[in-house]
Amino acid sequence: MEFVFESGERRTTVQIERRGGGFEVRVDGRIHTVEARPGDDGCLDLVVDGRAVRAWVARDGDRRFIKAGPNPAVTLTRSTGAGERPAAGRSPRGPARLEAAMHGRVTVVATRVGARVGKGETLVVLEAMKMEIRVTAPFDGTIAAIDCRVGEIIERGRVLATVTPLAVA
Amino acid sequence: MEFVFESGERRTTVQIERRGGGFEVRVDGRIHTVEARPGDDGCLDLVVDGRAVRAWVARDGDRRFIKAGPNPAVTLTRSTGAGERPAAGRSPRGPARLEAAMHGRVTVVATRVGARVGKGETLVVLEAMKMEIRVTAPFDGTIAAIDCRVGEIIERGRVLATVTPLAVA
Amino acid sequence: MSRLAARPIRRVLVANRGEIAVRVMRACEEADLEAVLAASEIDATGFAARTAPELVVLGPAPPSESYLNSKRILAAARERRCDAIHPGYGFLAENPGFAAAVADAGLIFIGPPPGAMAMMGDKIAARQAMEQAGVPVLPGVTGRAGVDLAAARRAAGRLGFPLLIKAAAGGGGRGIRIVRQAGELEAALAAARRESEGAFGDGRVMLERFIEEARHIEVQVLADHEGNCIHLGERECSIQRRFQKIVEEAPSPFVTAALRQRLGETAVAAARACGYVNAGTVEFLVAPDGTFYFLEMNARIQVEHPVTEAVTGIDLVRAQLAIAGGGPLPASQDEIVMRGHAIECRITAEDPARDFAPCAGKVGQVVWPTGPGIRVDAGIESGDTIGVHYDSLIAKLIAHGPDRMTAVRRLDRALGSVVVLGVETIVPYLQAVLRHPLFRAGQATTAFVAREMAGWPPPGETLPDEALVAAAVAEVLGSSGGGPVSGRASAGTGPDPWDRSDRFRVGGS
Amino acid sequence: MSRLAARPIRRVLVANRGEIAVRVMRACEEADLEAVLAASEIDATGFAARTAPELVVLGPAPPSESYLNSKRILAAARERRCDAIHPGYGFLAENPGFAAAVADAGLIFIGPPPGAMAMMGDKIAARQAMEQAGVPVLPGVTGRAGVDLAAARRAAGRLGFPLLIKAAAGGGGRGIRIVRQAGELEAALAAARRESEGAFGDGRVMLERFIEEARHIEVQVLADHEGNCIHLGERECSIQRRFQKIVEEAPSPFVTAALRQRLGETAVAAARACGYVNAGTVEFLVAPDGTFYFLEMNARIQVEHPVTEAVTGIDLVRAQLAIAGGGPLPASQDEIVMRGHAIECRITAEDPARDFAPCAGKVGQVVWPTGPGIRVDAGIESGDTIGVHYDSLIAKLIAHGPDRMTAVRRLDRALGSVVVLGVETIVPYLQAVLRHPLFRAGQATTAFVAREMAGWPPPGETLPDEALVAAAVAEVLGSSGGGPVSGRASAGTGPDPWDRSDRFRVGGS
Repeated sequence: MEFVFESGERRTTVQIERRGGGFEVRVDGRIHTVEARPGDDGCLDLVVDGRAVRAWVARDGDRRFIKAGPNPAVTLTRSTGAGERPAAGRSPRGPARLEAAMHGRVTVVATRVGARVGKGETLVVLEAMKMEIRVTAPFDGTIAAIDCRVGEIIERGRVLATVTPLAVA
Repeated sequence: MEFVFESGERRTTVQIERRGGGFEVRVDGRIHTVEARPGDDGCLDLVVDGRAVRAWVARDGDRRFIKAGPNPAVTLTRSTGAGERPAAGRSPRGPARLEAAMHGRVTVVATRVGARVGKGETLVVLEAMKMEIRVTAPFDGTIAAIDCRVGEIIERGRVLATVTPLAVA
Repeated sequence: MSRLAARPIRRVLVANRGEIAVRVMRACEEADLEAVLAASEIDATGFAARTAPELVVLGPAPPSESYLNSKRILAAARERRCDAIHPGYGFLAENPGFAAAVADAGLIFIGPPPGAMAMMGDKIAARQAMEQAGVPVLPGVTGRAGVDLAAARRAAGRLGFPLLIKAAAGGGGRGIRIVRQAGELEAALAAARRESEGAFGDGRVMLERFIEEARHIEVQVLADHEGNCIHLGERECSIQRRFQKIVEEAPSPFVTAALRQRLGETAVAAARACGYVNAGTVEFLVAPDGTFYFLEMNARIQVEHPVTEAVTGIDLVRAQLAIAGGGPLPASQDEIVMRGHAIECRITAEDPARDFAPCAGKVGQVVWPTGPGIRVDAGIESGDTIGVHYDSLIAKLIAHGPDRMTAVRRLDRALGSVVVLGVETIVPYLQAVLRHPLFRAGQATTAFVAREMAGWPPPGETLPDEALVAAAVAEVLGSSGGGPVSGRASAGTGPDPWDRSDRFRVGGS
Repeated sequence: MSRLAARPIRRVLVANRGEIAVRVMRACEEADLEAVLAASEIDATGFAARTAPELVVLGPAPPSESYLNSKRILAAARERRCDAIHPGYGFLAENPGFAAAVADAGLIFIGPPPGAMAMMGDKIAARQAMEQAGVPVLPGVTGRAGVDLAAARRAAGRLGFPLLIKAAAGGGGRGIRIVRQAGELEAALAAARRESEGAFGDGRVMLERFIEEARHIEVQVLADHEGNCIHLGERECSIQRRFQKIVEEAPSPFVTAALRQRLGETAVAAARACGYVNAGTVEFLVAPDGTFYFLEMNARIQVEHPVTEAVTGIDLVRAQLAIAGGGPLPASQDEIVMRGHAIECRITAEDPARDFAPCAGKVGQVVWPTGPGIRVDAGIESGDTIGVHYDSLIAKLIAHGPDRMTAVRRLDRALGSVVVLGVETIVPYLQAVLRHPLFRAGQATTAFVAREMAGWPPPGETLPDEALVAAAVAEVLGSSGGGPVSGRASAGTGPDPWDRSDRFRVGGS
């Protein structure tokens, strides 16, 4: 089997096959012999190339929280494999769906459907734990949809608004 | 529903009924209103009479390891309810099945089937973690069965030997 | 007034949450005092509530209806027959009106007198009082009514650039702007005033010279009702992001014995100048040449108090309780000796890779580190929910060792063994700070984070193979039918009356 | 020889297991030394192995094939290019033959020279050497060949009763008998000789006066290769069951400053008399009137070393590494100051309600306590297996506070928050000790456990309602289909190639 995991700009393909009671895992051409013993509550005891490592894995949709041995915790996104997802602001060929970067409350909706907006203009403001996050237009465009309202509590990843680039509007 | 839990000499009956989203629990005539939220890995978050308590519960056969809030951990035996279990050494009316008091290795089997034994005589010796435990005859009797052999690793609770009292032999 | 306040305490209302509420309740137990935790509804089943000997619910989650609601807090104290209130830090801890209301209700406020608090809470008033007391302050301009554009331009001509604009009522890094050239002044002044007005309801700002490569060094003081005042040495807190401390240590690797004595004496003079009683902290900015300037006085127990406890052996929260009850200081100045080195990291639920965006949600497994010299003051445990109403601090990790390098290594290793499953934390970022050569050499200044950590995480950094192996194995095992992988997603398999995000919605809407 | 041994260390083989192996590996890391853990097969996937920077497998689980197998240990050290071996405590730590073999192999043994170890390991030889050095010993009889019945009867006539019979090669409480009247003498002597022969291969015993209500007080010493020797104050370890310590504290509530100084000077004299180098402990029996007698010297790091570390601020394992590498002592005698009070509890997997029968098996969730003044040195974590091959210590819990009562309360609360699911531990028993009025008053002697704790648990004691509520709720939720209740029983749902009890069977049969 093959899995693709993304972390920020980093994208890694991992191949894994069952071998005897364990696994053979390839990461960037490096081959690891792995025994695995699942525990409770996300705990996963591994022996990687003869070395005992306790790992924890938790899921949240596509996201994977991983803590393996003394290595820093990482959050990976399991890619569905069907090519790159278009990142907001990078490819203004189609409409951009602006997602909430954190769980929080909507304090400001500074635009309305149909409005013309300039790149960098604040569209929505989220607040959580004394912090504000401004959701801005990734390019010059038109507001195609607004999917939140002031006072609403939204989950991370929720789509807040959709912007259509001017070129295709 | 009703459950009977034993701890050493103590025996307690607990009645529990669902009430709304939670439970009503009676212990020795005291009534507790309980909300329960099961977590992972044996964790059980309770609100007992308005007070938040984190509990942990683990099972091992009939035994229950319980740690509730800051109270000392207790090990309970869930009684099957069909009356008292005959305790070895207390009622020499029937044969006594001698159980291993700990997980360990059998180092000595000092008797054989059919042998006459005196009360207090050592029948089997177990060893674990630098400690020895001697399993002795609970009364004068005859060895009806021996269910272990030297060198064997046995689990706690495993029957090691059965003694029949002289009176009924 | 202070004489009236000084009488033995029996029963303390702890009007705060998270790790500091747990810390104060433990100190009460150790001092043989009863403690009652006053919590918001959303916190009534959290970690602090579970450790509380007694609980009273203040109101819904928003601070205005709970931890900032002085009427409800006073009512709770009366209802539960408490004779004292500990405010922790944040919320109402430095609100002179609240401190006065507590005293008016016949209760003991475990903190300084309202007058000292009011003076130190107004940065302009504090600066003037300090100047009068001979405490050095930064070259700058101020005034009861704050600084307007004309005054700011005049000051800039006299002081030169860079300049710092600060809110008079400031705190938490809001209302602060650095101005590096004349063209930025007008916009920066307007922004600082607007932010200050919004955050504190007070748009007054002041201007000071901005010191490049300065150290943020603060001195812990303790003062009793009899007029005795001692200092407990310094803490260095130069590692800040957005003006909020994330790594703190005692002693400072920069401070010599001679400088320590001058800082300590100055801090005691500052505390005396405002009639301070109880535990407080005098913050200084120390220039590379060792000259130092009064910044402000924090009239509360501070987040970073454990590093001072580690090196002095003095329990500061216990001392707060004793002093508020009319008791003596825990030691004389001569008895205060610093032993070894201690460093604290604040573990917050924020994603350092996305501009420290706070991360809320239900956490899965939480495992804190153990071992020699390791202290963890935690505000959550496994399965708890991190909400959006309060700040993102979930635990403090403190390492104490015979020397600074041992403390650094202990802390780094301890950070590496922290498990908080289901939300991002700044742990990897903190490890990068601790491993930085400048930090290891004791040479990090307040410029460190902006200059040295801006590129974090390093773009070319690869993921550890072990993490990718674990991820792949979990996919394989998890896909074969409800396997071992758990966490947030597996927790809720239907409507759950206890789901805290539901509660949160009730409280938050 | 000691001059040859003193050269810088680069890479240490840690030939032990559990919490002490973890402790030593951490100290190596902090001293910037490489560490290689030498573990038995069964321990190769345990907690210590998971924290090890590098691992070498010694052999099957039985100690004779792993931790007691000096050939395999030396081969592992050579194979992994180590230049020093840390033996921890127990196993080969006090085996002079092993220490000599390490030196013969050109490696550094991190501990005392074999000669000092051999002298102190033989209680009869040690007693004679101490008498010559002017160190007070208990009135008693000894002799190179041990004491026979005739000599024992003569001694009893001279010393009176009660008497103590002790194995010359003793340790761990084996080969010890108290004799309260003449009629018991013959049987007790025979039993002690038999037990001693079986445990140590040496049936020689000695006789000493038995002191009623004595205190077990020991003094930590450090000696370097240059002939410098200091003491780090005392630990009281009077709380023992079956002659094994379970609660230890520093300082002793019984010891005055004057007595401390005399004990310390005597301990240093004892160490000097046998040419001691590195960390060691001189044990004394202290009578109610304050007279004290040499008991024995422990030529190793001790289980209870953390209480001394807490009050002195000295890292003893780090000092061991430094001294073995030819380095100086970490402090001079004048610099050793005790600050606050520290108490340690040994958490063992034993059932105190069933005569401390050891409990083996897979543990479920493990949660260690956190907070100010709390140190946990653990040997297991969640999901680990406690085997039957080694001793039952799973963790040490140490509380340090400004005063003894604070330390007692911290430790009691910390014990109350320990979670080790799936096996019994002595935690509830330890809490009962800490809550006993005699212990709280600092008046517990070596007679405490037998006299005050014999009836534990109190027969009339009821179970906490919360525990019964949790049990009932778990039954209801668990019976409705694979619910939330887990632990040992739920872990194995079929043959599992990784099952450690399988491994154990392979190793153990």
